[in-house]
Formats: sequence, C-alpha cells, structure tokens
Amino acid sequence: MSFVATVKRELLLACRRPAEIINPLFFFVMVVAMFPLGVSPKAELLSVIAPGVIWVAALLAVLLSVEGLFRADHESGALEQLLVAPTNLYLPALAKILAHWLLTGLPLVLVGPLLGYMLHLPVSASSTLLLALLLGTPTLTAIGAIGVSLTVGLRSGGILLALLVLPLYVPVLVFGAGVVSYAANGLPVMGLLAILAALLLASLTLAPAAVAAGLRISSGG
Amino acid sequence: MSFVATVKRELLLACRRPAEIINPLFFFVMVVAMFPLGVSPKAELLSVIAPGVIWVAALLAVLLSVEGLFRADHESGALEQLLVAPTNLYLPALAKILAHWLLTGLPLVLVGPLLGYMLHLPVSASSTLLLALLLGTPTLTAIGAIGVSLTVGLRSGGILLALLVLPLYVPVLVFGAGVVSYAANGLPVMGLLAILAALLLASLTLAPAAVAAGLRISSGG
Amino acid sequence: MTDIPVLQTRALRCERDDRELFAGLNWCASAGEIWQIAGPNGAGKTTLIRILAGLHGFYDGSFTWPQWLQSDADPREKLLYLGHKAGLRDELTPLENLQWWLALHAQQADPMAALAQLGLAGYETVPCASLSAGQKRRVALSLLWIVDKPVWLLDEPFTALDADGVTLIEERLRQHAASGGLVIYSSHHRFDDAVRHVRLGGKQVELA
Amino acid sequence: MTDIPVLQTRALRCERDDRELFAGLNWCASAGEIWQIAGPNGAGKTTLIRILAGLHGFYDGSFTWPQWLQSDADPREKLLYLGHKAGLRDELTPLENLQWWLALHAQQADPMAALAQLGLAGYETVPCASLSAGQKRRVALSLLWIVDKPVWLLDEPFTALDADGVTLIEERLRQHAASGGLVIYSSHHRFDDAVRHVRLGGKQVELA
Amino acid sequence: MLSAVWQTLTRWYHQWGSPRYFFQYSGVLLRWLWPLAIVATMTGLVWGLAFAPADYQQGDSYRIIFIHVPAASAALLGYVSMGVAGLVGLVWRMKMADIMIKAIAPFGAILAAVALITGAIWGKPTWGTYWVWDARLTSMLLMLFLYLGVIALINAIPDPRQAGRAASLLSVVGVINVVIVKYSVQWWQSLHQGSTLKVVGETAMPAEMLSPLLISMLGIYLLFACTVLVRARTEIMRRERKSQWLKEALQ
Ligand code: HEM
Ligand SMILES: Nc1ncnc2c1ncn2[C@@H]1O[C@H](COP(=O)(O)OP(=O)(O)OP(=O)(O)O)[C@@H](O)[C@H]1O
Ligand SMILES: Nc1ncnc2c1ncn2[C@@H]1O[C@H](COP(=O)(O)OP(=O)(O)OP(=O)(O)O)[C@@H](O)[C@H]1O
Ligand SMILES: [Mg+2]
Ligand SMILES: [Mg+2]
Repeated sequence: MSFVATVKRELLLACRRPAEIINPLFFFVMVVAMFPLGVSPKAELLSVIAPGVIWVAALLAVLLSVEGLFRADHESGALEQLLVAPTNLYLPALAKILAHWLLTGLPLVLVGPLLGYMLHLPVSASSTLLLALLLGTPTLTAIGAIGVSLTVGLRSGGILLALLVLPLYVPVLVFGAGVVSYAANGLPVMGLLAILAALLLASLTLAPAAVAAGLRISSGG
Repeated sequence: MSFVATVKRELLLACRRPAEIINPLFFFVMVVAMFPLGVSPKAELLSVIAPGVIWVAALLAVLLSVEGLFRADHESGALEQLLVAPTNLYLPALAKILAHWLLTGLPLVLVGPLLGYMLHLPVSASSTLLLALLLGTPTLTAIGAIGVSLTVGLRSGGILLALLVLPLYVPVLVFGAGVVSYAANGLPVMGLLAILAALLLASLTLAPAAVAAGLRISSGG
Repeated sequence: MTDIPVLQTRALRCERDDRELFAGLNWCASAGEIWQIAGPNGAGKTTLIRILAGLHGFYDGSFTWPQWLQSDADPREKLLYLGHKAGLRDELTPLENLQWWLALHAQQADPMAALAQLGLAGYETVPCASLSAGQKRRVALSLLWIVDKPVWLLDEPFTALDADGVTLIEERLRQHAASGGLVIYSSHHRFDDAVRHVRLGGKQVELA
Repeated sequence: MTDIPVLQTRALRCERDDRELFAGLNWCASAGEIWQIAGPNGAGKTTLIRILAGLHGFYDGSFTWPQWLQSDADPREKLLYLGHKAGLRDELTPLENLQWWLALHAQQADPMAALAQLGLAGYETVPCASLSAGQKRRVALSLLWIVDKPVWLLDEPFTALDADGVTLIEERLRQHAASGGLVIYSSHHRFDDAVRHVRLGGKQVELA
Repeated sequence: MLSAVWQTLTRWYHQWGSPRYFFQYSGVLLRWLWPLAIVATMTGLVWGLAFAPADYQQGDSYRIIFIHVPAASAALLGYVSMGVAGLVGLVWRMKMADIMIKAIAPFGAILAAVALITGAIWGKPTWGTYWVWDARLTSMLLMLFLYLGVIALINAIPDPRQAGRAASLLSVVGVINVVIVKYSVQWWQSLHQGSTLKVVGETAMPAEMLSPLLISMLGIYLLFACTVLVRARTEIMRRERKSQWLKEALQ
C-alpha cells in the first residue's frame, strides 16, 4: 500500500521536474567524454580502459544524483510525515530507491552501450555491459541511499557523501568492470554476473532497513 | 584593503573547520584509486592513463569543493553584507578564489606527484605534473567560482554545477593532461605549460568580474 | 473515557546545543482536553512536540500513552502530527499530496469534501507551488477533517491563517476534544479559557 | 539639513511569484526622520528594504537619493544595511566578524567599546556559534555604534532582543535621527509617536 | 556453569555500558594499562629493532615488520570492534557504544596510515617499488578510506549524540562491506596479474624474530586500548559535564 503509493508519487514528481532525470545522464556522458580528451583518443587504448571508465562515471553519476533523494522531502516537511506515519519505513524506502533508480539509473544503463561504442569497446561486450549496469546500478543507488539518509539535513554538499559512499562502491566497481573486460576478451561472464546479482539482492533487501534507520537518526531519533 | 581582509578571513575560517580542506583531498585520492580497481592494476597500462585520470579526478575534486564557496556566507547573511558594502566586488571575489585555491587546490597539487607514483607515472614526469597542476587548478577554481556564483541559493546540489562548469573545464583538461603525457614520453613541455599559464592569467583576471556579476544576479539584482 | 490519562510524562528533560530547554516535566493529559504549549521563541515548543511524536529521541525521562499500553500498539497509529512545515511537495497538487498521506496512514477517505470546507474548492488539482502560504497551511490542516486519530499534535497550527481560518480550526479543535480526543498544540494563541497550557522557557516548566 | 529629501521613490512597484507586493509607492523621506515599514508576514517588507539597499533589482518605477545625486557617489557609501539574518559566520568571533565588515566599508574603528556597550564584554573572542540568537543580533547591531553612515536600513532590528536590548536600540535610532540621519526599519513594533510608517499588505500602500 | 558465565557477561555489559561506571573503572584500569602498554611496546620494538637477528635474505630492512604488522593488525581489529560497537549501539541504543566508535576511529585511521607507510617503505627494498596495486595493499587503503568516512561523518553532524548514532550505522554497513571488499579485491588481483609479490613469506619465522613481533603486537594492542579508553573518558566528560556524579568523581 505505502509501497505502491510511494512509487506512484515519485514517478509523478519526476514527470513534473524532468531535469532531475536528465541531468545525471548528461553528467554521465560528460565524465566519460573527458577520457578521450584527457587520456588519448587512440581506439586500442580506449577500448581497454572503457569498462573501468564507464563504471567510474556511472558511480559518480549515481552518487551525485542520489544526493537529492531526500532533499526536497526534507525541506518541505514531507519526510517528517513519512516518519510519523504508522507504517514500517522499509517499504517506502525501498519504493524511493527503486523509483529513483528507474528514473535516473535506468537511463544510464541504456546509454551505457552507446558510450561503450564511442570508447571502441568491442561490440560483443556491449550486451554484457548493459546487463552489468542493469544489475549494478540499482546496487549503487541502494548503497548511496544509505549515505544520503545519514546526511539528510546537513549542508555539507556532495563531497561528504562521496567520502562515505565511494569506498562502499568498490565491490560493484570491481565486479562490474571486471565482467565487461571478461566479455571483451571472450571469457565466460556468467559467474561474475551472478555475483553482481547477489550483490543486488543483498543490497536491495538490506539497504532499505539501513535507510530507514538512517532517516530516523537524521531526524533526531 | 578588502582583499587582504577577505583572504585573512577565509584562512581563519578554514582553520576553524579543517574538514573543508581535507575532504576534497581525500575525494581526489579516492577517485584516482578507483581506476586501478576499475581498469587494471597493471603498471604499463596505468602509467599511460595516469595523466588523464589524475586530471579528471582533480577536475571533479575542485568542482565539488568549490560548490561550498559561498554556501555558508549565503546562509549566514554575510554575503548580503558583502554586496551592500561600498567596495568593488572584484577584489573580495579574487580573494575568495585565491584563498579557496590555497586551501583546497594546493593540497591537490602537492599530492599529485604521489598519486602519479602510485599510478606508475614515470618519475621524470612528476615535476611536470606538479607544475601543470599548479598552473591548472587555480584556473579550475576560478571557473568553478563563476558557476557557483550563479547557483548560490539554489538547492540543486552538485549536479547542476557540474553541468554548467565541466564543459568549461575541457581546455584545462586537454592541455594539463597533454603536457604530462609529453613529459612522460620525453617531449618538450614548455609550450603547453605556457598555454596553461596563459589560461591561468586570463581566468584569474576575468573570473572575479564574472563572479561579482553572478553574485549580484543571484541576490536578485 | 476512563480516567486513565492518555499521555503521561515522567521527569522529561531535554537539552540542545548545551542548553537545557526544559526539565522535570511531569505532565498528565487526558482525553477531552486541549493543551497549548506556550513559551518564547526557541523555548523548545517544537522540540517537545517532536519528542511526543517520536521524531526526536534525545531526551531524558520518559513518556507513555497509558490508555493504549495494554494493546501494545504502535503509538503512531493513534497520532496525527502536523509540523512547522506544511509537508506538501510543491510539484504535486493538494489532492496528490493528501492521497500519499492517506496511503501512509493506511486510511481510506475522500479529501474533496474537506478541501471544499477549507475554502479550497477549485484548487484541488493545482500544483501546491502556486498556492499562497495560507492556502498551503489549509491543505495540511484539512487532514484534521480527513484522518481519524485520537491524539493531535499540532505545531503552530494557526500561522499564516487569516481570521476565518483561525476560527474554523479553533472550532475543529473544540469539536475533537468534545468527542473524546486529545489536542496538543504549540502557539502563542490561547483561544479558549478551557485550554490548558504547558509553559516552557521560564526557570521551571509551568503547568496549568 | 536642506529640504531636499534623502530618499524619493516614484511609482515603485514590486511583484513576486505573480503576486503584487506593493504598487504606486511614492515616498519621500527626509533627514532626521524615522520610518517604520509595517505590514503582515509576506507583505513585502524585507523585499522593499532589499530594493532600497540595492540587493533586489526586480521592480518597476524608480528611486533616488537626491541629497547625494549631485555628488555622483555610490549610494552604498551612505548606506548601512542590516538584514534578517545577522550576517555573522559562526566559526568567527564577534571581533573577527566586525573587523571584516569594517574592512569592507573601508572604515577604521574599534569595535570593543561598542560591544561592551551592548553587554557583550567578555564575549569578543568567543566563536559566534556559542552565542544565543539575541547575542548574535546584538553583535550585528553593534555596527550602529561603530560605522558612520547617514542612512540606516534595518530589517527587523528588534527580533530576538530582550526588553533592555530593545530600549537600547530605540534610543540609538532616536539619537541617529536627531543628529540628522535617516532610519528606515521594518518591524511590527512602533516605538515612538514621531515614527512615521509605510504600511504594506493592504489594497494600497499607506503612508503616514 | 555456562549460565554463570553468561550472567557475568551480561552484568559486565550493563556495568560498562553505563558512562558513570565506565568512567570510574576505566580510570582504575588505565593506571595499570598504561605502564603495561608502554613496557610491552618498548620491549618489543627495542628487541626487534636492535637485538633480533638480521634476516638472511632481506638483511636489516625486514625489521620494519615490528611496526608494520602490529599496526596493520590493530587497524583491522579496530575496524571490526567499531562495527561491533555500532551494532550494539544501534540495537540496544547503548550510549557507551557510540562513544566508543568516536574514540576508536581516529587512532584506527592513524594505525592504518602507519601500516600503509611502513609497508611502502618496506616495499622499496623488497619489491623495488613503494606501491603496487596488490590485493592486501588495496584493501588496506580502502580501510583507511572507511575510517576517514566515519571521522568525516562525525565531524559533519553538530549534535554529538546524533553523530554517534550515525557513525554506528555507518560502521556496521562498513564492516559488512569490508568482508565483500576483501573477496572482491582478491578476485580482482587474481584476474589481473599473477601474484608476483607476496606479503606473507612462506617460510616460517624463527622464534627469535617471532617473539619480539608478538610482544610488540601486544604492546600496540594495549596502546590502542589505552588511547581508546582515554578518548572515551574525554567524551564522557564532555557529555556529562553538568551531571553531579562527574563533578564528584573529579573532586
Ligand atoms: C603499503 C604496503 C603494505 C600494506 C598496506 C600492507 C598491509 C598489511 C596488512 C593489512 C597485513 C595484515 C595484518 C594482519 O592480518 O594482522 C600485513 C601483514 C604483513 N605484511 Fe604487509 N603491507 C604492506 C607492505 C608489506 C611489505 C613490503 C612487506 C614485506 C615484504 C610486508 C610484510 C608483511 C608481513 C610479513 C605481514 C605479516 C603476515 C601476517 O600476519 O599474516 N608488508 N600487511
Ligand atoms: N536542528 C537543530 N539543531 C540543533 N539545535 C536546534 C535545532 N533546532 C532547534 N534547535 C535549538 O533548540 C532550541 C529550541 O528550538 P525549538 O524549535 O524547539 O523552539 P520553539 O519553542 O519551537 O521556537 P519557535 O517559537 O521559534 O518555533 C532552540 O534554541 C535552538 O537553538
Ligand atoms: N527568495 C524568494 N523567492 C521568491 N519569492 C520570495 C522569496 N522571498 C520572499 N518571496 C515572496 O515575497 C513575498 C514577500 O516576502 P518578504 O520577505 O518581503 O515579506 P516580509 O514582509 O518581510 O515578511 P516577514 O514579516 O515574514 O518578514 C512573500 O510572500 C514571498 O512569497
Ligand atoms: Mg517552533
Ligand atoms: Mg521580512
């Protein structure tokens, strides 16, 4: 009940301010585009670093977009209403995470292969890239949400969130970039994808509880 | 007068909340450390991408740290006092940019060679890296300050600032990373360093005026 | 109504930023009463209401809701809290905002009638961003007509309302108390002689 | 004092969020006067003062400071503005905050005496974070004793002050007007019969 | 028997969970712990650095092990204990647990940094480079970041009680993460390059080297315990400075 209502509300909100969906996507593309400029435009080199670069850019894009997950709710007082409602916070937190991923994470997943192509990633790897991003980005959103729940109401900006959350992103980065490199080199990928899926399951089940606890702590609980 | 006073004030403020100096530095190191994890720990590969990676990380670290340049002044009302003072805003703006660079940019410059070492950048290139960062990061701070002055008071978070500012950072990235690669390959670097110096001079003379205008616009002028 | 109190606090004490806001608050509130929490700015009115609502956990002493202790229920089931901030998202319409609240409270109700009663007929599907502060406040307060809860915790319910609005809300509070509810509100405005008060900000908390 | 007014507005009008705050404001203020800007919350008091201070540029009509027009000076030379927010950085001490202000205003003065006069002796070198709201306000208001400017624009100068503080400030405002200055302040508090007022928030701006 | 042990444990838990009891008895404890810690650390270090035999392969450079290993293992232990304290703080809302986290984090970060620096210094003579992206080194670096994250969070939240609770949650999440990081980094290492470098030598360590190592490890652990207790006491004094018992205790 509170789950469906929250998902619906988040989607509605996103329709009313589409910039919040599009901005992270632009940021993602922009960070990836820095690498041909900063490293080298050579195809052989780019194709080798492509998995890592795309994943690091995705990490940062998710991080900065998730920063706003509770900002407007906190400032309008809607978050307080959520906290006093006689409902377990787990479901609304899960709903917010999923809706946020749908709106900001999924677009990243979809342009991922395009960016892979631009960085000369072998075409054979692009379906793996898509799949890896599909399994990995919700994990990033979920873990990021924990960090945000702890910093809600602080005026510290994105850098504090980055310090809290980036170390927690390492496993996703390692397996996510690893599996794409495997695919690019023609190695089997199922094992690593399974690990990414396991991380996804674990984070989606545990993170909402942590987010709920974090929100209560930040409200002064 | 207002220049010296503002520099002094900013340094004092920084002494009272050292986290704002240290956090960007850690962010810088952390983003750099993501690349061996995401791309590969192999020395040969890392040494090739090192200049680009270090510069992209520096770009992002400056961006996120400069985000807070006017936040506390705006919220406390001190910014208003600055705007109504019978002083040209150019000097205080320059002072804020320089002080902010001294406090957050200079540490990046100093750990740059260390990170270069960790990414197996040839030791012969590390003095060029230091010099390039020394010339380039103040430019980044100055350009970033323009973006911040336009978004002061908006609660949009880092992502909007990134969209405004990252495209303007491209020249610094290209020349900054380029010169380090040159040095790593034993090519002459003076020409590119001169360009970086020219960018620095141009941005330091023009940016304070733009920041001053931006602050007046954001205050409702 | 039994004579078991609805709310009972024992030696409640709260400190913020190294300053004691209140201490030794032993307060007993029963069904059918209206309590005003009074005191100057910064005295801790909002903090006290947030403690009772379960939003602020840094206090000493304790409080209970004895009338329901037996049933072992979540006190939130019984509480309606309206904060300082209206809690409305500007992008959503009053109707959409209220529907989300109703879903959170697992209640079914039709907000249209209540909105009309508060003079918001015609504004139900306009984004809240284009409502005035008073109108936003009315949207939030329409919950008093919609949601069915025995205890109301209201932080500054009268701000931004005009005289009509104030009368309307006063009437509603009286009605709720008369039907056996408990109203606790913070405000400088004492609208009825029957309203009892907790005064913060002095040397000692004053109960009357 | 000549009879050229210090401040003259012509058909000043301001709109915010699609709502007209005031319109047709033709207001003439002379040296030696104290003006209160009155009106309910959200009426536009702060906005008007910010317009006069040169902080808010979105208005129609115009205003001038005729007594100085000839000299072609920056009006900011003549203005002291104290906003809603005290403008003090929490990390700095009162002294450090004031010294920065003095540098901005290119004035030399010793803030110690003024701080002492406002009851802040002993607090000069304590970070502002550990001052109470009223004490912070006093630090900001100490500028009235320190900086030498003919026109004062004060937004809600009396908030957070206790009765003593209010008397002290009232006295200082009277003194400034008596010595040929102009005081414009926004507040609900009219402390003297000689105080004239601009009332916003009605159908029409009321000048008296 | 078992229930008696359990009872003792719960009694201790409740006693040490009260700031007042903690303050009183940690003072007594420290009086013994400080000398012990200093003696053990000095013995271990002096023995190791000056008297233990030189390594037949590495010569004297190996002696840094007597700082490196104790620091590295104490940093790991510190992080785990932070996680345990976080869990206790979150689940049972125990004030002392939050205080402990605040006490552990800075010294843990310093130890992690010491392990990294001594490892780097040691790496030059043995591996020919100060730094490689080896699994163990990388995970130590990440652990330093995790420590710094906790410190940054504590610094950013003005209310100390709230900061303590937030840090509890972050440490619990962090500990879960450390386990995953460990495996992921090992896998990442084995993928990208053959283990050319080994942090742990295969050869068993002779007793003349092992005993000073164990003693200096004990010393660093004790030193860690002392700093944590001292920092916890300072924090208690800050939080409870208005309470009567503290004034009496300080008389
Ligand atoms: C920056 C570089 C280094 C880092 C971050 C590092 C980190 C670590 C860590 C985390 C431990 C585990 C401690 C424990 O489990 O209790 C450790 C133990 C150890 N390290 Fe290092 N190390 C580094 C460099 C080196 C070097 C260069 C050597 C020598 C060749 C070395 C030799 C050892 C030894 C012998 C142990 C003890 C083995 C054990 O207890 O399992 N380390 N180091
Ligand atoms: N988020 C916060 N963090 C720390 N301290 C706070 C916070 N909010 C309020 N305080 C402190 O708590 C004290 C009480 O604040 P509170 O909001 O409860 O007062 P109030 O009686 O509701 O005042 P008002 O009449 O202005 O609404 C204030 O003095 C303030 O210093
Ligand atoms: N930053 C802003 N952006 C847009 N509109 C604003 C902003 N600040 C204020 N307003 C609008 O301008 C109107 C006038 O605000 P103003 O602050 O001038 O009122 P005021 O008379 O000073 O009220 P108060 O008594 O609360 O201080 C308000 O109704 C508000 O809606
Ligand atoms: Mg309040
Ligand atoms: Mg105002």
